[in-house]
Amino acid sequence: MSELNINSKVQEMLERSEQNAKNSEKTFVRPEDEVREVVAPDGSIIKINPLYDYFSGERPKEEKPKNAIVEKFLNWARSESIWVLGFGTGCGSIEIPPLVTPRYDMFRFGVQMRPTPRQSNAFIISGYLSVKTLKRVIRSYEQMPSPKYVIALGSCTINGGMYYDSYSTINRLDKYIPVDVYIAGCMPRPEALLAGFGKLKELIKEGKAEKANEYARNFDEYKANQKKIIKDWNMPDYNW
Amino acid sequence: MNIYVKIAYTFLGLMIVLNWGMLMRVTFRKIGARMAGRHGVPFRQPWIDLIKNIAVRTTLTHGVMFYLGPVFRFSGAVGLFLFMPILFGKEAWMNFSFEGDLVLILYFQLFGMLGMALGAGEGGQPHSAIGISRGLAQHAAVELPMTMGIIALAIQYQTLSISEIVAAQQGGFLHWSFFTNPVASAAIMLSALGAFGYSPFNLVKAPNEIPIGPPTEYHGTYLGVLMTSGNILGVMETILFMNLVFGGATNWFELIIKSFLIYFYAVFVGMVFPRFRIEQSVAWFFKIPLLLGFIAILMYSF
Amino acid sequence: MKELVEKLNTKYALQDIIYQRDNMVFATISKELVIEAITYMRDYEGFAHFVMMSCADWIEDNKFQLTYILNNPQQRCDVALRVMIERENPTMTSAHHLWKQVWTYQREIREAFGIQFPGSPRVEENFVLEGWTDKPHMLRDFDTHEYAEKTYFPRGGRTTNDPATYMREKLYPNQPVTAKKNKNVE
Amino acid sequence: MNIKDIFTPFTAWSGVLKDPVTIKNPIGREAAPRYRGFHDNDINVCIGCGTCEAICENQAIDLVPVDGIDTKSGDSGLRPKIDYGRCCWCALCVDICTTDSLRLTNEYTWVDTDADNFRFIPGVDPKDWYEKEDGWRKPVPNYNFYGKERVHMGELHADERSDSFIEFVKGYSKEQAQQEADRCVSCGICTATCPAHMGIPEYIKAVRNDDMEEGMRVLYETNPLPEICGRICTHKCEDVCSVGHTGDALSIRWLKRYIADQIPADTDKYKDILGTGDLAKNGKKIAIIGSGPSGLSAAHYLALLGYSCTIFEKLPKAGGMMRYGIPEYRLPYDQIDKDVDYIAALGVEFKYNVNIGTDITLEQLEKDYDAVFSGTGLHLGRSTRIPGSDNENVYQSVDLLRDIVLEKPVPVKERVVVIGGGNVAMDITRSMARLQMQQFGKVNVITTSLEDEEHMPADREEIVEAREEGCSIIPGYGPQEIIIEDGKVKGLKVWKCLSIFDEKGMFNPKFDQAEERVFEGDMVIESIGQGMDLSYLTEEIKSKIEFNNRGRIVVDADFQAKGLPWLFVGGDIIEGPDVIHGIANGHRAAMGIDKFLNQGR
Amino acid sequence: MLNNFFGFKPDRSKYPSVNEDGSLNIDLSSHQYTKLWLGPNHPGVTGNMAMELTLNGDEIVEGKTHVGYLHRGFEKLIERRLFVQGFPTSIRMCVAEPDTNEYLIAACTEELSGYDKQIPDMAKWLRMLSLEMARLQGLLRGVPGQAGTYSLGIGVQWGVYLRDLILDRFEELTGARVYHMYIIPGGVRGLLPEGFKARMEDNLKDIDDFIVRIKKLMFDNAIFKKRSIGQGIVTKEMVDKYGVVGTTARASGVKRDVRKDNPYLFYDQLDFDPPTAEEGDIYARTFVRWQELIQTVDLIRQIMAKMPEKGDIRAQMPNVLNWRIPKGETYVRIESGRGEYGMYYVTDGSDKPRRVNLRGPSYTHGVALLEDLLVNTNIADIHALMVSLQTCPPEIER
Repeated sequence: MSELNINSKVQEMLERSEQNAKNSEKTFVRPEDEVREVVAPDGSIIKINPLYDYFSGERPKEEKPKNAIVEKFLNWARSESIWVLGFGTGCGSIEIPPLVTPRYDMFRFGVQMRPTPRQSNAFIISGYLSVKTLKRVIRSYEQMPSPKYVIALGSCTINGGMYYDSYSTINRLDKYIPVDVYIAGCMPRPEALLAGFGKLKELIKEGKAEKANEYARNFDEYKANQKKIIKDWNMPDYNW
Repeated sequence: MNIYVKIAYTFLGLMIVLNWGMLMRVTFRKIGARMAGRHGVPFRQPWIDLIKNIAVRTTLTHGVMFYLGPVFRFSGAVGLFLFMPILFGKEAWMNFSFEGDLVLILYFQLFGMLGMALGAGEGGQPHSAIGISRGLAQHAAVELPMTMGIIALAIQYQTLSISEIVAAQQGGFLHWSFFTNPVASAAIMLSALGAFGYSPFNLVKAPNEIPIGPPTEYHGTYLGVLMTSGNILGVMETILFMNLVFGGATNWFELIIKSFLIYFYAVFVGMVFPRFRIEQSVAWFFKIPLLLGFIAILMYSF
Repeated sequence: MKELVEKLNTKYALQDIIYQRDNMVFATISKELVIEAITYMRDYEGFAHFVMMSCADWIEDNKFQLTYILNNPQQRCDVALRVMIERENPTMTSAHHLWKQVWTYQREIREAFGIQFPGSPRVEENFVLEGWTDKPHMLRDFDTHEYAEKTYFPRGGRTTNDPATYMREKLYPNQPVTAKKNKNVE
Repeated sequence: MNIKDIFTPFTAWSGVLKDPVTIKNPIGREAAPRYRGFHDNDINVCIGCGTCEAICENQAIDLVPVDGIDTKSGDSGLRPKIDYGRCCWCALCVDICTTDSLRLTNEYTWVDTDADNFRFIPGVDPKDWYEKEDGWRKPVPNYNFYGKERVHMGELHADERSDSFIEFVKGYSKEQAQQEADRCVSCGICTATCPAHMGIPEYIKAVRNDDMEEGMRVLYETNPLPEICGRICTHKCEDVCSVGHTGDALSIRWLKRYIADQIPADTDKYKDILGTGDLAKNGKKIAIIGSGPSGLSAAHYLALLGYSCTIFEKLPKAGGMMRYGIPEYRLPYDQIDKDVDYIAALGVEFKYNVNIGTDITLEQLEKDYDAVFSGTGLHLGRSTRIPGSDNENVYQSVDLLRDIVLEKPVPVKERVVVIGGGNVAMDITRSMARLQMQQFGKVNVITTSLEDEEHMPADREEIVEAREEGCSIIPGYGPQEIIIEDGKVKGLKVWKCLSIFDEKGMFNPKFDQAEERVFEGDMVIESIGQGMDLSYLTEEIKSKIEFNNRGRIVVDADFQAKGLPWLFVGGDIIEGPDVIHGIANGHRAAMGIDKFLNQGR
Repeated sequence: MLNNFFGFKPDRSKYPSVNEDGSLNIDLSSHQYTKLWLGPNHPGVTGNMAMELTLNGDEIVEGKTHVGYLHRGFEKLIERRLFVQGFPTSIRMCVAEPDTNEYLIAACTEELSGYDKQIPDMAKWLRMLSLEMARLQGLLRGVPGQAGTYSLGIGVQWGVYLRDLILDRFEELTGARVYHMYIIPGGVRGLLPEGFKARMEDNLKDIDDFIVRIKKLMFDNAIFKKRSIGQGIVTKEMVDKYGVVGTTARASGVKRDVRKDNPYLFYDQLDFDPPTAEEGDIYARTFVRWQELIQTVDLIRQIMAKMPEKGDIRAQMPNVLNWRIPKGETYVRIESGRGEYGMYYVTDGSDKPRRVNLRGPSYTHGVALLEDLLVNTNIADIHALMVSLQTCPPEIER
């Protein structure tokens, strides 16, 4: 049987992560995720790194808009069909139920909730993010297909808000993922949230909501910031 | 009829069915919203969602089967359409229905689900896997009583052709199988609840347990294809039941009314009932509709 | 209430008994006796409801104060037992066998204060934090503001002025004055 | 499971035909009238005290300078800038706002793509929600974050005090002082207005903490006469107190007195607390003319710096105007002695009954000492120069007050008219009332002033207390003539005063002749201001130094007389009349002397 | 019967076997078990919480909860804030029912500083009103939410709409929708606005109607009954063993209600009787909560009828910037919509607290009890179980 073919990029990262693991004093890799050698059915010994094997190893790609006229039409469609990921990351998520219920009814405006990041294109960061959640947020954000938008609610995402001095929550969201629209408030009322969706629609229609490409462009910078605070990076770098 | 004209008609029919499916679904979403006291999505929303999904830039795949999942489902839906007589007595809208199409239709009903099983499995998402295993389990439970009912009808009308079953029901609503063979109809219509995938039998896609189940990993164009085939399937299921139980349709207007009402029947039940757990729903299908199916077969076997 | 406290006092030598309310008493008990005392109270005095367990850091006395609050649902009274333990290598006997939820408290206290509870289930697992490398976060000498400033990129460009200092600089820059900053919040 | 359970849920379908309850146009919907939305600040009312910054738990508020708003006494010139990346809209800043200028409107929609925009100065940066009337304001009465009412200071009742010169203000007890100190919001606006720039919030904090020794240290940093100042200071700080904008100003003066009162009159104890036990001498000598506030203050700070000071005093005891101009019921002599004794204990030499110019000349002082500080004060009364004012029964209040202290016989008549509306006028009014009470058993003093009741320069409580003691204060009249019959004073003719200053702001009173009154009295006391006596300056010196258009010696920022580097001048003759100015001048002159003498090194 | 016939219940006595130290012997590589993470990005998990499940088919053999995704370190932050500053901070500890936190921090500081006797009556009535309104809005989400977990969404829609109406009343009274910041140490921050009672009464009438409708939709629903009866049973013995409180305890036949047992404010002047049930399953808990909803509506009516028209809203307290509380400690508990909700408060004589520790019902319900109840349930029932235990993660991790 031929040698198992590993993507050269993955191979490179695998080696680097092994190196990192050796160098850093405290690692947070769970025992079951550690790099280990297993015997393949044919008797050959292969090295597996579960963290990397779960996912493919590609950086996010910058995806340029197409032809201007087509893009304009598509942007209109995108703006009228905003699918929001149902991930309540902070207090602001308490204002989501009123939005999907009779009083405010955001379905009227083409805004719907989706349960999985793969099908969503808008991410509401509803307030503060603890580092533990941030890790999941980044993961979810990276799983969302481009073009994707981030709406940040409340003071906490702008400059730390009420938890500016907390050891557990981040201060500025834009250091970790690009943000399209900020809505002031602690927390913003549903009406303000709808106004935020209105603003997002405008941006999309104007073709200005291209933050997903910005993330791809400045990927290393964002990653460096993320790594600075997420010590337990128990998931791969590039999980595209 | 010329085969090219036939193909053109089929293609047109597919478009009509697709758009009718979207319109019907969005209408029911709006009815549901009304019940809750809100307006709900605009009528154009499904079309915009479809364009949006096609406009999604990132498409990533987990492998060949991941690609083929939606394709299988789409072919299942199209296959269902191809061999289903849509309007009775209009040659142009009989599609490719033939003697024995009933068997093929039953097969195509399962075809999409199997495709999804393969695709979702390759997606690697455990929720999809759970969803699809539930889906297959439930589908099996649905198919059994439904097949029983259909066999009873086949025995009653002594044919395996849908067109002939429809033809036998013409001449006033009292000739419908619904009235001529209420037990088999009941078996079919009760299991139809499961086929439509509304509550209480929507565990497959339960968004608040296993985030929408099999299609969890599907996005962009894949999702667009899934949505399209879902809409076609929805209409085709209603047309199947219409043809089997409610005497088919002779014109588009009749088809629209009947399919709407048949679909409404699923929504009517689904809106006010929570969903069954998978083993509960399987048990339910095995208890009531299966029993009715047996009785129906027994009634016509002797 | 009084009788009960006296009974406990003779049995377990309570100190610093404070009647916070008519039906709530705080008392200090020695580290060795506390598990025995709460077991006794649960089994014989009807204190069946374990309200909570908490820890406070008295860094100036070099002590941790562990507080066990028990409630008697029939008599509707509470007894809170304080235990003072050394701040150096703190260890406490686990009480997870008495109530099912106690291990959660112990797991949290171990993470937040670094107090060890040998034998408590899953006590070594992280409770709320993930990948935490600093000292236990609830200790008094852990400065959360400093940590946040250092770690989380606070948005720059902010300057503030103390009115008194600002007025001095503006109005009488060269005059001898007291120049102490007097702010309530640093 | 029964069959009913299958059909009952379908009743939910009955709602399908009802109209939706959705809000038709939710974006920008008006919030409740009390809603806590975005901030607005009335910047003309705001004084930039920074209480909002202090209470903000999120550090969302910065105080920043604003164009067009000047820093001045009672207004820091700063305005709150709010970071909406921090704010949690709790409105604690509104609830504590000392001037009620800050409020929240009920606007709540602010969507932006740039996170750096969420910072603004309410009331300054243009925002479209300022015109909204609704929003959160401080709740209805009985909702205060700090005490609005001053803790009442115990006083002797008017009946008890009106016939004696014993001190009638009792001073705070510990509880009262702490309660009063608790009202302080520690903004520090007052320190700029205080001429001595005392650390007012710091010593009030010491009162709260019941740490009198710390309080004393804070006091002595800028003010070596706390006992005196704590009683008779003109408390300009209280006029600008931020707490006073929507309530009673803090009794800063009484708190100062409270601190000083808690320390027993023991110079060793003082030295112990203030750490002035052994002061190294630097061998230089300073002469100080006059033992008033400025002289004592200069002596104190010079002594701390190691200079040997000698104070030359014309009168038999130290204190200057504080002793000889202020009646004992306001400032008991033993309290003056308490402060003076401590300064003397620092090694300052006092030479009493020495008259500069006659006993020793200024030139002599220049030769014997390294520098001279002159704080001779305003000891000459100023006359109204109205007809009849040259009568022998027309007196100057300064002279009478000095005579009372010197225990010289003071002429007391049954009916007295006092001209003047300042604190000195009140002093003489009340002193005469006491003397009348002692002599005749009844009070008949009429005091009149140009200014109307609201603009009288005297402290409110002085007027109120004077009235309690039976004096008639009739403000708003301008004296025209002292009516003299047979060489005896019969009364004072006055006209109603309409305005005091003209459009240009010059002193040019206008009267309503129609409203003429005559205040009957047997003696008239003029108390409209004091003048300085510079007779001790020789012509030679006078020729070297400069005088401004008001006849005052021109000094630089260090109170060094222009033209004569060795001569420093301060106190009432430069700025005043006011004890706290004197103290501040003395302090700064001391620093100036130090600078002057150390320039060579 | 048929379920047993088809053999859906696995025999847990055979696997997984239990190790000596009490842990389960689960070998993932045997492919007999699956590891499944539910959450935190999961619409079915209440709040932001994760569950690490070990599955055997659809059944859970071991469930571990993971919290901390909403951890903000409140208890640390409050140690850095003045007593009055602590109150806007504290209320965020539980977003579902923030007023209880406000009341607790106010009550603790008042008790320790000795001002608890001086709180004006009007303020106490208003506090009660806001606490009951908070309970009402919580129940309006919670009761239909139980059906929502089984995908019966209409009830949720009705409930959240009515909750919005209550939030409107909150907005009028307190100036905010969700984080009211109304109960301040010393009193409250405003009187009833004009016409409040009439508007409230209108909303209560709507809620009366809703109570009837939701009864027909949920409690007389065959499938809801089938799903919830006999699920997630908390027995009477478990109540003390796990520290179960509130409606969850009452649904297991243990009548415990702080409002009755240790009356605070003016609860002793109100006429009410906490509803109970014996079964202890999800249905019983939901049904008890539904009765509680009726009772809360009645309580609000009673409070509005009994409260005076006017009065002081705040006691004369020390300057908030300089407020110091002498050294002491206390534990104050109240009955929130979820049960006993307490705060342990330690002061050291400075102007900031030494230690604040919240004891929320979710802390026991959502970790220890939930983990044990999870065993042998179906994945489909996790969400229902969490909601029925009223798990609120922010209150667990704070």
